[in-house]
Amino acid sequence: MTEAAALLAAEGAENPLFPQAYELVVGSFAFLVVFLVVGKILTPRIQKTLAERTEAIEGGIKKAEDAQAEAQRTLEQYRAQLAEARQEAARLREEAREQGAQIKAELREEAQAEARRLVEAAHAQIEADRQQAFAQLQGEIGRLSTELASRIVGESLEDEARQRRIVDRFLEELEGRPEAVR
Amino acid sequence: MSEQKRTPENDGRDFANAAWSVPSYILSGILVWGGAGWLLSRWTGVYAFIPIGVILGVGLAVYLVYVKYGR
Amino acid sequence: MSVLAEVSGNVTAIGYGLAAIGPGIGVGIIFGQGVQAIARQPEAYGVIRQNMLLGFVLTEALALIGLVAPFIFQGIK
Amino acid sequence: MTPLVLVAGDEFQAPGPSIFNFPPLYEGAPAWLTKPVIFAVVGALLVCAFAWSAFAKPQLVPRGMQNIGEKGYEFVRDQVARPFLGKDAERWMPLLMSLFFLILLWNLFGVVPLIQIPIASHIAFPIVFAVVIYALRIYLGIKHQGPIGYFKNMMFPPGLPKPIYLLLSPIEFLSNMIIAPFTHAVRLFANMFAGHMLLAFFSSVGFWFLFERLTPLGSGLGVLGAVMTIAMTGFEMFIEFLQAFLFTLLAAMYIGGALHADH
Repeated sequence: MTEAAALLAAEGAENPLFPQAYELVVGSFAFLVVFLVVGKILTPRIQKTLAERTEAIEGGIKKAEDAQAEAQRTLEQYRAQLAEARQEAARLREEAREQGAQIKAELREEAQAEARRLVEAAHAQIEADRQQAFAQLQGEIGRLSTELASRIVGESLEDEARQRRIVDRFLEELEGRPEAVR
Repeated sequence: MSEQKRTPENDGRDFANAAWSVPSYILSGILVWGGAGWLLSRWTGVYAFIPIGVILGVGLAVYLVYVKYGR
Repeated sequence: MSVLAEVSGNVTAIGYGLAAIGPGIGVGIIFGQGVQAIARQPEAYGVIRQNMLLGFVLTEALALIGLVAPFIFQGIK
Repeated sequence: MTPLVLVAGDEFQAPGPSIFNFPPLYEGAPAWLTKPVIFAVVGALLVCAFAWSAFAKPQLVPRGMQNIGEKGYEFVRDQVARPFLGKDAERWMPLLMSLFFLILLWNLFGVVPLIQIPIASHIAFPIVFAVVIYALRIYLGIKHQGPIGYFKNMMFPPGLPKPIYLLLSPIEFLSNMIIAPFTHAVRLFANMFAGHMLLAFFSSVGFWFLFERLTPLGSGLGVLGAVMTIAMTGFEMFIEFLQAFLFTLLAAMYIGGALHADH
């Protein structure tokens, strides 16, 4: 071991494991220069640029995302408007149909009422005519009967009261036989 | 190793650490305990202490790597 | 000179060169197979890693014993 | 000195560690003015120039050099900083960027014609980086975990019987405080050193047997050397990149470990 150390010291200049002092100095100097220039001045620049680039790319992505979101929103809006319009149209159609139905119903009602009114008027007319005919007929029948009776009996039934009673009795008898009148 | 979370990255870092420090551990094991053996043999004159020290140093270094990284 | 080749200098260097062959191959095999095993079964990474490390330590120990062996044998002769 | 100068006499001599020793540039120059020193400075200035052309006026839409620079930045950030520093990654990027690019360029000098010396194959340069990281690591560890907490977290893994600590703690201490920074520097140095030595060996084989002493028997060897030189040059480029990456990765790992105790 001591031999080796002595050999190393003696061979100092020759042994490749033995650093030369001047080379140490030059190496330190070279490393210092490179560290100052490359490390301290230049590397921060490229780091900054790379960070900026990342940011720019991320910003671009963000912008694109925003645009897409905007487009999406507009699309949604359009869709909503379209749906609204469709609904409106449907509503209008429905309304029109309802109105039509209503008008139809009203018209029908009116027509029915008119018809009913006509029928009633006709009925009333008929009744009035009948009443009138009946009254006329009653008077006619009374006169005719009296005349007939006086002709048959030959005597004038002067007594008004008796005459009327007879007629009435006759009429009541007539009424007792319904088919005779109707 | 126990304090940190076990992630693939940490595992990989530990493994690289271990693999790179293995030769220097074994070399130091040999130097420390082989050196102790050498001193002993100079003192007692029994030459066998040197190989014993070397083997012991290697064994201890292997054990140390196992303790630090292998468990 | 009738000698075709002559070895001069420290013979232990040759000894170490020879001693380094085996461990060199061994370390190569260990890491090669270890990486292959991890590629095949990434989920067994922990176990493979441990065994790789142990195999590497033991093999490397042999290589470094080869480095100091000449000093030991020097004293024995 | 190039490998061919080493070739002296009639016999082929493999290049040795002396190929890494460079004399002063010219006669009478100071001892420190050597090729690796010159190219270390040139490399540092080139890294600065490259980074300046890429990052001086960064545009949101990158063009030209900025594209290449950003690829490098993203590589360091995603492969080195984020796995080990997590959310602190951005803060340490300046240091890691400087480390990675300087080491990478210095390493690549090893395969550039006429330069042909990986600067990190002189151990002084890796030592500078390793010492910086080491100091930073201890400073950060003490700052973030407290002086006692830092050493306690480092040396005493929880959940063991007390006597075991007596055996394990010295290993931990030596490993973390001395061996780790040492291997940190030596790993880079040794890779560059050995890689360059291999290249020098193969190219000198090729040169010797094809140009200096062309014999029928040796020409095959020379061709092999030339082919291997080309192949190893490609391989070396890969290794040089890998070592720059690993050095930076380990730096990030040490910083991350000092910022938060992981055990």
